Amino acid sequence: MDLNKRYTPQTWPDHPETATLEGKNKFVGFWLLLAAETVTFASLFATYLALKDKGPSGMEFSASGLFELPLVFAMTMILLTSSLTSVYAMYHMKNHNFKAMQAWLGITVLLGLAFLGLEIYEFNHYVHLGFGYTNSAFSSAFYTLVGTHGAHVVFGLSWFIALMLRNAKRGLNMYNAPKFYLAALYWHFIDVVWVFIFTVVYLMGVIG
Amino acid sequence: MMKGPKKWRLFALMTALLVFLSGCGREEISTLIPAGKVAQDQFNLLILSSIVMLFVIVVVTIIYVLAIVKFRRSKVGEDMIPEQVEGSARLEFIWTAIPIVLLLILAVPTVYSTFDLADVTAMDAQNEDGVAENLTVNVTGKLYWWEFEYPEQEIRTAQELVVPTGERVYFNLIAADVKHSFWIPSVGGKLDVNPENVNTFYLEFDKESSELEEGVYFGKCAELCGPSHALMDFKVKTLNREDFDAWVAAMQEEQAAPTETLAQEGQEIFEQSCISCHAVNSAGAPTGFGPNLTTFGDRTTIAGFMEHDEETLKNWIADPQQYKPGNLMPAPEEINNGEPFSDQELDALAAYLMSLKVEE
Amino acid sequence: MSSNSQKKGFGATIWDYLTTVDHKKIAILYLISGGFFFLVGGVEAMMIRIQLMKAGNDFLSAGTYNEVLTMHGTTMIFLAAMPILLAFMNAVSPLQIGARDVAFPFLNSLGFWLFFFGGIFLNLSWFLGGAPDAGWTNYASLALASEGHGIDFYSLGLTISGFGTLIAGINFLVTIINMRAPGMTYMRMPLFTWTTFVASALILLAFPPLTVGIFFMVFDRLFGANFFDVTMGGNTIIWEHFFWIFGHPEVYILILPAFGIFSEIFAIFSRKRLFGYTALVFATILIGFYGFMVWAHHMFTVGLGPTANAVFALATMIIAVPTGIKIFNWLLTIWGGNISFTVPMIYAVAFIPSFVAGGVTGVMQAIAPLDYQLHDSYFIVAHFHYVIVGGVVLAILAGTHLYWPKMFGTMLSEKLGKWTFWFFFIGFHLTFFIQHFLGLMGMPRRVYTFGADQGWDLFNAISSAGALLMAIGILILLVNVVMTVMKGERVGNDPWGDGRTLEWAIPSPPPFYNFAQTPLVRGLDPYWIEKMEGNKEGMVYAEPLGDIHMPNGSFIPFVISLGMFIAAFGAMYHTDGHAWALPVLIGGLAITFGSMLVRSLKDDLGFHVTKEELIADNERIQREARALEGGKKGGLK
Amino acid sequence: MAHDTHDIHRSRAEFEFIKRKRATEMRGQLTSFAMMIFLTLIAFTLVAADFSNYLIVPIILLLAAVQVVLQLYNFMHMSNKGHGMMAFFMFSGIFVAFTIVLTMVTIVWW
Repeated sequence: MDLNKRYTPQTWPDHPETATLEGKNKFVGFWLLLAAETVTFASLFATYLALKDKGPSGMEFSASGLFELPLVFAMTMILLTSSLTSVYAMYHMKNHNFKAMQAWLGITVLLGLAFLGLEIYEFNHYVHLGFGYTNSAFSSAFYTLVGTHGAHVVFGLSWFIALMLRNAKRGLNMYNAPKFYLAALYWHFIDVVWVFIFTVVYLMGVIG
Repeated sequence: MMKGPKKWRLFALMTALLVFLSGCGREEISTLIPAGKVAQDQFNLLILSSIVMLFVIVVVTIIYVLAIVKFRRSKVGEDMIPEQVEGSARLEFIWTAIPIVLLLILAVPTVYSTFDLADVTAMDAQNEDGVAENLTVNVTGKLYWWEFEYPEQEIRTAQELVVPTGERVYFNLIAADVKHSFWIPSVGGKLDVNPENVNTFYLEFDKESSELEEGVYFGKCAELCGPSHALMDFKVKTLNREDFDAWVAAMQEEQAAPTETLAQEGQEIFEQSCISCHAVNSAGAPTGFGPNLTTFGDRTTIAGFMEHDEETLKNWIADPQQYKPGNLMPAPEEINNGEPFSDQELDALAAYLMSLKVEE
Repeated sequence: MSSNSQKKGFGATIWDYLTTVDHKKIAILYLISGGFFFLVGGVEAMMIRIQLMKAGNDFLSAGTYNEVLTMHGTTMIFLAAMPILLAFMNAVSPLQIGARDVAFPFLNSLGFWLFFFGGIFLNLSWFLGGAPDAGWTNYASLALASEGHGIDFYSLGLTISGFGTLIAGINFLVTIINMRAPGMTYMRMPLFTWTTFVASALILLAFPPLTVGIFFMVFDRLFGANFFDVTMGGNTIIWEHFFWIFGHPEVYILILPAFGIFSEIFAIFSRKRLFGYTALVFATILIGFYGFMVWAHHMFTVGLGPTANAVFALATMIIAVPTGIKIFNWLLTIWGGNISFTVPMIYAVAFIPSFVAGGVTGVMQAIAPLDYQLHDSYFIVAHFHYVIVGGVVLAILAGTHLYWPKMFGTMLSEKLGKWTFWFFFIGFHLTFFIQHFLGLMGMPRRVYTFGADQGWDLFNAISSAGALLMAIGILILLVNVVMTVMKGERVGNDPWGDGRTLEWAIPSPPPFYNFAQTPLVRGLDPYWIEKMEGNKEGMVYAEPLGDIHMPNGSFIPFVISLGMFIAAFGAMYHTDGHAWALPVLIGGLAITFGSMLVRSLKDDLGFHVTKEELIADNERIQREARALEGGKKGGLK
Repeated sequence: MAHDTHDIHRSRAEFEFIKRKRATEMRGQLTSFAMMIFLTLIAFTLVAADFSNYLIVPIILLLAAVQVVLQLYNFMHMSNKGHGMMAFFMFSGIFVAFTIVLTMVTIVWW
C-alpha cells in the first residue's frame, strides 16, 4: 500500500473502508468485537437488573428516588445528536471531503465531551448524596454499568481525537479511511448502549 | 509391540474383577444401596440410563471393532485407494432418529422425577390444631459443621441428624458463611446450601440406622468450602416414630447436671471457657456460635469424623486446628487465660462432655 | 528476513521469537508454553493422586491440597489445553485455507503474549504467598472468604490471558471469513478449519461473560464493590451463572478443535474423504449453538427450581444427537477405508470408545434427578476427565504427532510414540474408570483426604496407580521430542504420504510467506484431488508469481502485555496499603497504553518479498527436496 | 496480501450520480435521526405521564429496540451488501445477550 498515493473525489472508491484487504479485515474484525461488546454489556445489564434496589438492610437509596430525569434527558439528546454528526462526518469521508469530515468529527467530539461532563456531574451529585460505589450491591452494579459505558465514551473520544490530530496533515487515504469509519461505528455502538441505559436504568428505574 | 498389550489386557481383566468383587461400597454411604424413596428413584434412573447407554456403547463397539479389523492396511493392501464416499442421507437419518428416540425414553421420567422430587407443598400442611403434619428440619451449614433445628419441636442439635423412618422429612437449607452442599448419599441426592436463600427439599428414610454396621448413615458436604471441606461430615440416626418421639421428648427436657465428681469439675471449666459458644441445652432460643453439645455423649463421632472416645476428645480440645484445619474453634490459650488446658482439666472436660446424653 | 535457512545466533533467534508476527512461529510459541503449563498441571495432578492414594494420607496439607486442585484445573483448561489447541489452529488453519498469514498478524502476537504473561502471573502465586484455593470454578462465597492474594492472582491472571484468547478468537474468525484462497468455499473448508471457526465464535461470545464475572470478583475483592457480598445485597449465584455461561461453551471451545484434529486424522489414515462432511459441519455448528443453552446443567443442585432444571435437562440431552452424528460419521469414514495404524491414527481410534464413554455419562448427568446424586461426586470427576482427557488430551497428543513434521520439519519416532500411547491410554482408563464407582459409592469431589471406614481405599489406590502410568507415557513423549530434535532428520511436503488438504502441499516447515502463489481450490480435499489427477506441479495456482506483501515483526505486543502484567501487581498490592503499589499500577498501564499509542501513531506498512527472491527461495527448496529424495527417505512411505 | 485496489476513474456523470445518491442517503439518515429523537421523547413522556408500569415497561423497551434497529441498519449500514456474516454474529451476540438477561431476571432469585 502506498501512503503517498493521492486521491481525488473522482478516484476515491465507493467503499473506502473495505477497498483493501487490510481494511476489510479490520472492518469484519471490528464488527465481531461489537458482537462481543454486546454480550459484555448484556452481562452488565443483567447484573444490574438482578441487583437493582438490593442492599444491606435499611438501605436508604432506591432507583425510583434517586435518578434525575431532566439531566438524563439532556444527556440522551446530546449523545443522539453526536451520533448524527458522526454520520455526517462519514458522509463527507465517502465524498473525500477531508475538511468537512474533520469539522463534523470536531462537533461530535464536543458533544461527546458535553455528555461526559454531565455524566461526571451526575455521578458526583449521587456520591454527595451518599450513594457511593461501595454502599450496596445496587450502587456497585449501577456505577459499574453506567461507568463502563462512560469508559467507552472516553475511549471513543480519544480515538477520534487521535485520528484527527494524526491525520490533520495527511488527508484521507486508503490507510486511514477504514480507521475513521470504524471509530464512527464504535460511536454508534456507544449510542446504542446508551439507549438501553436510559430505558432500562433510568426510565424503568424512575417508575420503580 | 504385541507383548505389551497382552500383559496389559490381563491386567485390565484383573482390575475389572477387583471392581466387581468390592461390590457397591458401604451401606452407610453408597448411592448403589438406596435406603429411601428418593435414593431409590434416583437409583432406578441410574439403572434405566445405564441400560440405554450400554445399548449405545454396544452398537458403537460392534461397528468400530468390525471397521478396524476389516479395513486395516495389512488386509486391504498397501496401494488400495478406497472409494471416496460422500455420505448417505439414509444413514444420517437413522443415526439422528434413533438417539432422539432413546432420549425421549429418558426424558419422560426425567421431567416427572424433577418435579416430583421438588414437590414440597406438603411442608406447610397443618392439621386442625394448627400443628404441622410433617416433620421439618432447618439445616444450617457453617464452616465445617452442621446445625439441625426442629422448629416445631423447638429443639436443636448439631452434627448428628436424628429423623424418624417411614415418612417424609422436609428440609430447609441455608448457609451461615460460605456455600455448602447437603448430601446423604444412601438416602438421596444433594442440594446446595447457599448463603443467600433457603433451599427446600424432602427425603425419606426407610431403614433404622441401628441395623447398620456403623449404626448411622454418613452425610457429606459436597461443595468445596475451604480447607476442611473433606472433614465436614455429619451422621444420620434414623429411629422408628416411637423412638423418635421419645428422643424429642428427652431433648425438650432440662438436662440433668452430672453426678460424677470428675464430670462436675469438667462442667465448671466448661462454664468458664466454652459456654459462650457451645450450648448444652437443646431447647429454647438459639445460643452460641459453635455446635450444640446436648447430645454429645450419644454421638458416634467427634467433630463429625473422628473416633468417639475420650482420648480423641482430649486431643481435639487441646488443638482443634491440627485435626480440622481452618475451623473456627479457638485454641485453649484463647479461652483459658492464655494457658493450654492441663491434662487434668482435659480429663475433666472429656468426662463432662461424654456425660451429656439424652438417650438411655 | 527473506530466507529462513540462514543460521542465526541464539540471541537473534530469541529476539526473532519475541518479535515475530508469523503465525507458524506463534504456533510454536503456543506449543512450547502450553506444553510447559501442561507439565506443570500434570505435576499438580500427580500430587493430587499421591495425596489420595491411601486413606488419611498427609502428603499435602488441607490448604495446600485446595491450592493444588485449583491450579491443576485452571492450568490445564486455560493455560495448557486451550493454548496447545491454539498452537495447532495457528500452525494449520491459515495453511488449510491457502492464506499467507492470519488477518491480524500483530494481534496474533499480542494474543499470545497476553496469554503468556497472564499464565506466568497466575503461576507466580505459588511463590508470592499462596495460590488460589477456591477451585477452578472459583465460586463467589468461598472466593470472597479466601485470605491472601491467591484469588486475586486467579482473577487478574485470567483477565489478562482471557483478553489474549478473545483476540485470538476474533483473529481466526476474520482470517477464515476474509482470507480463504480462490475456490475455497465454506463447504470446502477442511473440518479442522471449520472447528477452529466455530470454536473461535464460541470464544467471541463466551469470554465476555467470564471477563465481566471476573471483573466483579476483582472489584469485590480489591475495590470494595458488593456484587457477591450477601450482607450488602449481593448474590453469589450471579457468579455461578456467569462462570457457567462461559464454562459450558468453554468445554466446546476445547472439544471442537479436538474433533477437527480427529476428523483430519480419520480421513488421512483411512485414505478416504470424510463420510457425511456436510452433516459433520452442521453438527459442529449445532453443538456450538447448543453450547450456549445448557449451562445451568452445571447448577442442577443450586436450587433453581424444577422448571429450570427440567428445561435445561432436556436441552442438554439434545446435544447427544449432533455428537452421535459425529461419532457415526467417523466410524463410517474408516469403514471401507485403508487404515494405516500410525501413532496419530492409534490415538484417533482410541478416542472413539473413550469419548463415547465420556459422552454417555454426560447424558446420564443430564437427567437432573440423577444428577442430584452424581453432581460434585467423583462420578463427575470421572466424566469430565473422560471427555477432556479422552477427547481433548488424546487429540493434543495425536495432533502433536500429526503436525510435528509440518511445524518443525522433522518426524517424531513412531516407536516411542506407540509406547507413549499405551502407557497413557491404559493409565487414563485405570485412573478414571474406577472413579465413576467412587462417586456412586458416595465420595465427594475436591476432598483432600478420606476416612478408611468408607470403603474407598482400594479404588483410590488403583486410580493413583493409573496416574503414574500416564506420567510415564508423558515422560516417554518428552524423550521422543528431545531425540527427534537432536537427530533433526528433515522430511518433505507430505510426510504421511496421504495428506489431503492444502497444508501438505507445501514444504515442512513452510516458507514464511506460506504459498509462493495462492493455490486454486477445486473441491474438498484440494491436495488429494491434485494428487489423484497426477498433477506434477503440486497445485493449480490462482495467480502468477509476483511480489508478496508481508507484515513487519514487532516488539510492541510483548511490551503491551508486559505493561498489563506489571499493572496487575500494582492493582493487587494496592489493597495492602503499600505505597509503591499505585505508582506500579499507573506505570504498568502507562507502558501498555503508551505502546498502543506508538503502534497507532507509527505507520507500519510491512514489506514486500520480490519475485526474484521467491524464485531464488523456490530453487533452494527444490534443491533440499532433491537432497532428501537422494538420501534416506524421511518419514514413512 | 497483494490485493490493493485498482485505480478507479469515473466519468463526470457517474461521479455526479454517486454524489447525488449519497446526498439522498444522507437525507434518509436525517429522517432516522428525527425518528430516534421522536421515540425518545415518547419514552420520556410516557414515564413523566405516570401510566401503569405494565403499560410503560413493554412500550419503552419496544421503543428502545426500534431505535437500536435504526442505529444498526441505517447509521451502521448493517443492511448493506457484504454485511451478512457481521449480521449473523451480531444476532448471535444479541441472542446470547438476551439469554443472559433473561436468566438474571428469572432464575437468580429475589
